[in-house]
Amino acid sequence: MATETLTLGKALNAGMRKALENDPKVVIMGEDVGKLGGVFRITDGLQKDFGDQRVIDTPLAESGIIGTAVGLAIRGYRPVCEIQFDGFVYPAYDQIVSQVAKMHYRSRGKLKIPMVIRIPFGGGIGAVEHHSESPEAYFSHTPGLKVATCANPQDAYVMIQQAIASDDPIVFLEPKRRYWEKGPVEVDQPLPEAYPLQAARVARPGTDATLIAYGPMVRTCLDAATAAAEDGRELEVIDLRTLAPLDLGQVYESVRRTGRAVVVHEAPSNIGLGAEVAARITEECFYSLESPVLRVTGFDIPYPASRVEEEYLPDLDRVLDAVDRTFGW
Amino acid sequence: MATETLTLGKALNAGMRKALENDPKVVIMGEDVGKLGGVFRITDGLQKDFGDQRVIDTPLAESGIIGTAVGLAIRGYRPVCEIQFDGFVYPAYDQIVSQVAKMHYRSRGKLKIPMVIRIPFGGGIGAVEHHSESPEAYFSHTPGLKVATCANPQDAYVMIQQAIASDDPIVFLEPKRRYWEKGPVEVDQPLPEAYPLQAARVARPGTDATLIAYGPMVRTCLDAATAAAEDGRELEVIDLRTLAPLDLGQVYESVRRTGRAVVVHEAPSNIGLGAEVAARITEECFYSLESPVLRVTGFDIPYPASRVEEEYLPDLDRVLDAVDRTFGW
Amino acid sequence: MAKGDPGVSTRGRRAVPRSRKGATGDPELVQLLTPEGERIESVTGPDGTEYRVDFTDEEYRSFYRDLVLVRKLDAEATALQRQGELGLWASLLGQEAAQVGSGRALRTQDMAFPTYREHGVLYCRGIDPIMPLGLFRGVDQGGWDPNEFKFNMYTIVIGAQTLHATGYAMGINMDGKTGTDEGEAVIAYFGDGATSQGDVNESFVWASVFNAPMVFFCQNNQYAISEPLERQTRIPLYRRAAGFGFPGVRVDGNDVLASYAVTRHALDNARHGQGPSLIEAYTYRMGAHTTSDDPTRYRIASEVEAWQAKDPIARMKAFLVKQKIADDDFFAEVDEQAKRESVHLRERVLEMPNPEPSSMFDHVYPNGSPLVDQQRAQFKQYLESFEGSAH
Amino acid sequence: MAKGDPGVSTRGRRAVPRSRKGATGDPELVQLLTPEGERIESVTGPDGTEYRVDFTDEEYRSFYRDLVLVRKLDAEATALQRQGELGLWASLLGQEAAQVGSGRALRTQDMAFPTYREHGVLYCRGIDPIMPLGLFRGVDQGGWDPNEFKFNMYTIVIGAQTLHATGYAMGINMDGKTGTDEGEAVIAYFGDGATSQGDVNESFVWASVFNAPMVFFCQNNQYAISEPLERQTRIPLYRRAAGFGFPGVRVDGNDVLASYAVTRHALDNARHGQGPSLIEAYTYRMGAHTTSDDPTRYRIASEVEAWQAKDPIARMKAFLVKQKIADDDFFAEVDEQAKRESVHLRERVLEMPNPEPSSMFDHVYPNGSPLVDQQRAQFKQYLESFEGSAH
Ligand SMILES: Cc1ncc(C[n+]2csc(CCOP(=O)(O)OP(=O)(O)O)c2C)c(N)n1
Ligand SMILES: Cc1ncc(C[n+]2csc(CCOP(=O)(O)OP(=O)(O)O)c2C)c(N)n1
Ligand SMILES: [Mg+2]
Ligand SMILES: [Mg+2]
Repeated sequence: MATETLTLGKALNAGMRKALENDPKVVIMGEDVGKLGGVFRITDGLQKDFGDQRVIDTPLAESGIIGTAVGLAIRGYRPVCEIQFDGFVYPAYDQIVSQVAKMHYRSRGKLKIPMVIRIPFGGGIGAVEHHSESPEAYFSHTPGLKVATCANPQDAYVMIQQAIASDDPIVFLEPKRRYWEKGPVEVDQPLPEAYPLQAARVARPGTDATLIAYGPMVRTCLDAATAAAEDGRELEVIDLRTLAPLDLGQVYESVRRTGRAVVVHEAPSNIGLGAEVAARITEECFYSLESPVLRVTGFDIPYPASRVEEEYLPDLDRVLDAVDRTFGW
Repeated sequence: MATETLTLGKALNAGMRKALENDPKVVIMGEDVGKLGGVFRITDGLQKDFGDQRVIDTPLAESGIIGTAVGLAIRGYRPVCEIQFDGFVYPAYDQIVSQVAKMHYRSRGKLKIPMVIRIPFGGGIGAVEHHSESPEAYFSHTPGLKVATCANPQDAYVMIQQAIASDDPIVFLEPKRRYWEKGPVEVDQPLPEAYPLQAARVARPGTDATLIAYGPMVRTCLDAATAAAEDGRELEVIDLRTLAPLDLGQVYESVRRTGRAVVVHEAPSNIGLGAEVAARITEECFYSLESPVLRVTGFDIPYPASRVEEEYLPDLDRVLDAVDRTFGW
Repeated sequence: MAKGDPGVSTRGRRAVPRSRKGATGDPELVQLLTPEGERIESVTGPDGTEYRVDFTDEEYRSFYRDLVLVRKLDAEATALQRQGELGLWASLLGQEAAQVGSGRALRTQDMAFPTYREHGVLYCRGIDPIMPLGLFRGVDQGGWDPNEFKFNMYTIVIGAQTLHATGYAMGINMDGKTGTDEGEAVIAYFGDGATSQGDVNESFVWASVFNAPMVFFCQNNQYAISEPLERQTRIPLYRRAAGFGFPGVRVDGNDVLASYAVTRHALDNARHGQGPSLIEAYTYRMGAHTTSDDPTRYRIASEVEAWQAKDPIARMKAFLVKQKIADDDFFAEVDEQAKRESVHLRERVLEMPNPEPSSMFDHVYPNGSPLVDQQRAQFKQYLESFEGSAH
Repeated sequence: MAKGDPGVSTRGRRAVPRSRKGATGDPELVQLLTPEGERIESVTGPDGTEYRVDFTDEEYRSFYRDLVLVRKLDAEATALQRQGELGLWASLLGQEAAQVGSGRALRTQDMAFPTYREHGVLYCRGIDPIMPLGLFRGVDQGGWDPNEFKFNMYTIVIGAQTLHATGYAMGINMDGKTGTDEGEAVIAYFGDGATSQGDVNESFVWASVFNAPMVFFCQNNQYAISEPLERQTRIPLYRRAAGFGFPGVRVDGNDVLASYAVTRHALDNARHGQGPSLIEAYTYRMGAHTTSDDPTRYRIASEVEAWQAKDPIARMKAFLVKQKIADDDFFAEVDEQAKRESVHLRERVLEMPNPEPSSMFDHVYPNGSPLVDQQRAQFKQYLESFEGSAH
């Protein structure tokens, strides 16, 4: 099998290219996805090679992007919509939660909306307001949507293809601060079955406590685990990958072994994914827990100005501090 | 003090009337709020008495309602916006989460947006799609917004006035299936200080387990407690009232006594308020808990057709079933 | 299956007694049949398009039949709601001509995107009128396949469907399915109130930029629930189109012939690659917004009476009578059929079963979800725990 | 404090050499100063409005000064970004005339709602150009009081501010503050791309229905990041207004005099109770969309060159020289001032302190929140736990 070293962004590009090649019904649409290749260049070169009927520069209107994509899906297309930044998905919120999420249900299964909504998400790139949001809880709380994210180039490459091949509407969150991180990608392995999307994976095995993360925070947790190992503490890191529906079997198994868990995400704490993961772990592993499940998250404030974002974002130290607290409970 | 018997809907009307009388900057705006008095008649008679500059029938566009209300707020008005039904707030989602929630922060406190966004929410009235949603988690997860709801006429009357008098932007969720429930209202008591909004209250004291609810589910939990009492089990019922920020002090106190807690809401379970309440209780009362905090909620499916909504909505039996399970853990 | 496709703009087969070139009293309004039942042979729209229709007697009668049938079925649904058999009903009363005219103008290959009120269009598409009643009864939320019927599910969120229609029409272009008589076109229905929504205006932008083969069909029934037209616009709505660079026309929405002619023309333009256009069907909602509404709170009886005089069915009947196209036997027979169909509808509504409670867990995702599966299983178990008990 | 208020449409004080009635080459474009620096005495807009300006020499020079200053300050900000002192910069290069013309047309009592690019308007309002730099440096997100400066915070979400502007203008009506020369008016800035957003079109609906005293000022700089105008519209943008029932006009956005005249006229109409209007300032974004952008990917050099020939400053300078309104000393002095101000700006940017980390917890709510307070306290405690450690 051919292995290439790609950045996460290039892996997404390669995955979409494959999808465009394999299925003539796949179309990519969004603001600046054509000649520019998107502001992050994730669609770079695709319009050139597949034409402007397959890779469509749209008017500047997010509700329009998602709403017309619904119409294209009704006609049998498989639209892959790019939202330029996390903070700009909200004009499309109504179309996403009231239409995309519900049409299959409304039609009692007669209609499928095989749409992927790609959103670069999260902070850490020094951007201005609205460019660093983590909206995953909004979408994950919405029945009818699936939500996925990737933490490394290999997953990016496979998961974007799976998402496009799946008949479920999928919000695909791309960890923008990791776009430039490189890793090995097996480029011509056969696509795993479209469903289930990649389940959670153990990113690093460990025995003393369980770190649960996804997207951009997986790297942070892996770094934390490396640092902890130097102090003789073995942390297991689990990358959730699919955020809705959550796949927590491995998490339960891990927590039953370790007795301690810390969930890490950038989004605000209050009613975030961490709350759900904590509540479910507690239900499932009640008698195994040595301490409550702790959360290390963004604060419950609007995403702050970039010069303080490093203090806002969970980092290695805050993760290890929480681990310490689980031991001191 | 004068006590009147009012429905919850009439109590809201009376509260808004007071607010319009007391502050010339208060304006009510929304679809059909004028002559019609709103589809639920909550603004009945207000346009007649205060004129169409104070009670404004707007074009049919929710983003427009909230967006222009932001502008009015910048000019010093205190807009009270009515969204006709829960399912129609999403076109305004961007204005709410990116503008209303953030302008105070963006201006470093120099600008206030004293806006109330009234939304009838929840199911149980036999309505068609989009008319029975429980969007509270979306707003409660959003820093910069406060979220409140009321469960009886007295609270409706006081809290709507508090919300209007507060400088914070507040999403005010009205339990539409309770609009017609009657109760005593002290109509001329002085308005408690605008902030804090009414904190959580013990709606019924008890000793054996704690039920935590808000809005429409408070009545359901009170009924469950009555039924449980017949079987010799005393359930404490706590009405949260303010959903963001959550006021859980009384909840912790209660759970420390009872050792068992069940959170009840109509919204889907996954990443709902119940997850947050459960996660926080577990953190705060870890060693007091006899069983994990359980949740009784709507299912993680789109709100179903009305002929099955009774099976979808938490009811007395499902609440008691969960209480039983906390005892059997 | 759409109803017959009589031609538009062909030579007249019946000499109509009153033949007048140009518009009626209102120069902005395309009309081919006056409220008194006088035929106008042809009329020139604001952009110079000449509209005329020439139907056989048979065809004229069938228009009348459809109008009567959709009104009667609608009345039956209202009655069913009053009797508690439906949770809600959004009546089309007064808007029959706009719906039958436009609905019959669709060709078989065309796709329609309705709101929640297009029961008349649905009927003209040849669809069983029982289809949308599940939604109003509360036993489902639509539940049909838009592609099977070339008729999207009802959309309740105001304006959302106009973007779906536009995307679908973009797909027609992408499939290369325009440019011939067999070309496809889309019609998007919406109300006067909907014209204020961002989505509707975005759909105008997109349709224009992508030259989407579609017709925006706005039934201006003068109200959005309680709000009169002036809460949405200060100029006639058809002129909105000019702001986006495509043609707009106002048609007498109580005139089934003009509604047909204008829609057919616009659809045919679209299918031939000439892009979108907007039709404002000027009409009136004679009844309440829905059965939950009380229009006496916001409009006066005299206004309703004035519109009563413009009734779409009365004028068609007057025309048929004056022209001796139909006699009393015919009218009686149509009434008879309407009655039969409405009784049949009622019978079937009463028989509509309630959904199996656990079916609410079905069709959340094409590929399913472990969370939903788990909740379904728990729910069944929970229900079983009551079996044998007094519950 | 706004700059001086020279009159519009008053009698000329200086006889301009070339005086021509009517439009320039492009009949849709209002122009009072050609790219070659020729003055056109007056020009008649599409709705018959006659636009003319008559300024003193002093005033003409001050326009030039503002143009040069805003360009220089903008260039300094771009340089600061290149050196890592700003995180991002959205340059106004090429759009100086549209911004200075419209910005100076505002009267003191008027309120402006900018996007993220209106540094020139801000300058003309008399606001210290340092004000928005905190946002681009990443030390704050605006942080000023819109009411203090009669200039709203920059808005990044495309189009959102047009609704805020409309609501504010509705408030002017509610306060009874129109109908006199002291009446208030609002200007809402947005780009060509923004015209596709639902919010912008909703603001057109609302402004029209409520007769809001406001001017929609669209800087059509031909691009929305990489997307050329035809991705947003197939007709000239100023015509959008007609679809909503208010006037629209296209002005040469590289002509500071015409930009002033058209804006002043529209604002004065608004303040006198004549409602909203739309101005399309036809211009060109000479630089990148922002410092993050690479325009070579989507546009060709020759296009940029063609617009170079229409430079707003060059034409003003040519006019001043030809008319002997200004001499080399003046131009040197202006350049000197520009340099001084930009150096001063730079110095102050470098001194801008990073925010105290725990200040991020401030101003989430006017009335505070126990949750935020708790997190602030925990955060401080956490930071303290490192004190003395190697961290
Ligand atoms: C986004 C949204 N907001 C509000 C509503 C509630 N609502 C239902 S129908 C209606 C009025 C629609 O008026 P119009 O577009 O003129 O259509 P009509 O009902 O008159 O046919 C409103 C406000 C809705 N369904 N969707
Ligand atoms: C709702 C939203 N979507 C996308 C963006 C990203 N974005 C920033 S500027 C821009 C282009 C704006 O074009 P235009 O309105 O013409 O203004 P210009 O930048 O040319 O002045 C885009 C797409 C945004 N800021 N907001
Ligand atoms: Mg209507
Ligand atoms: Mg632009």
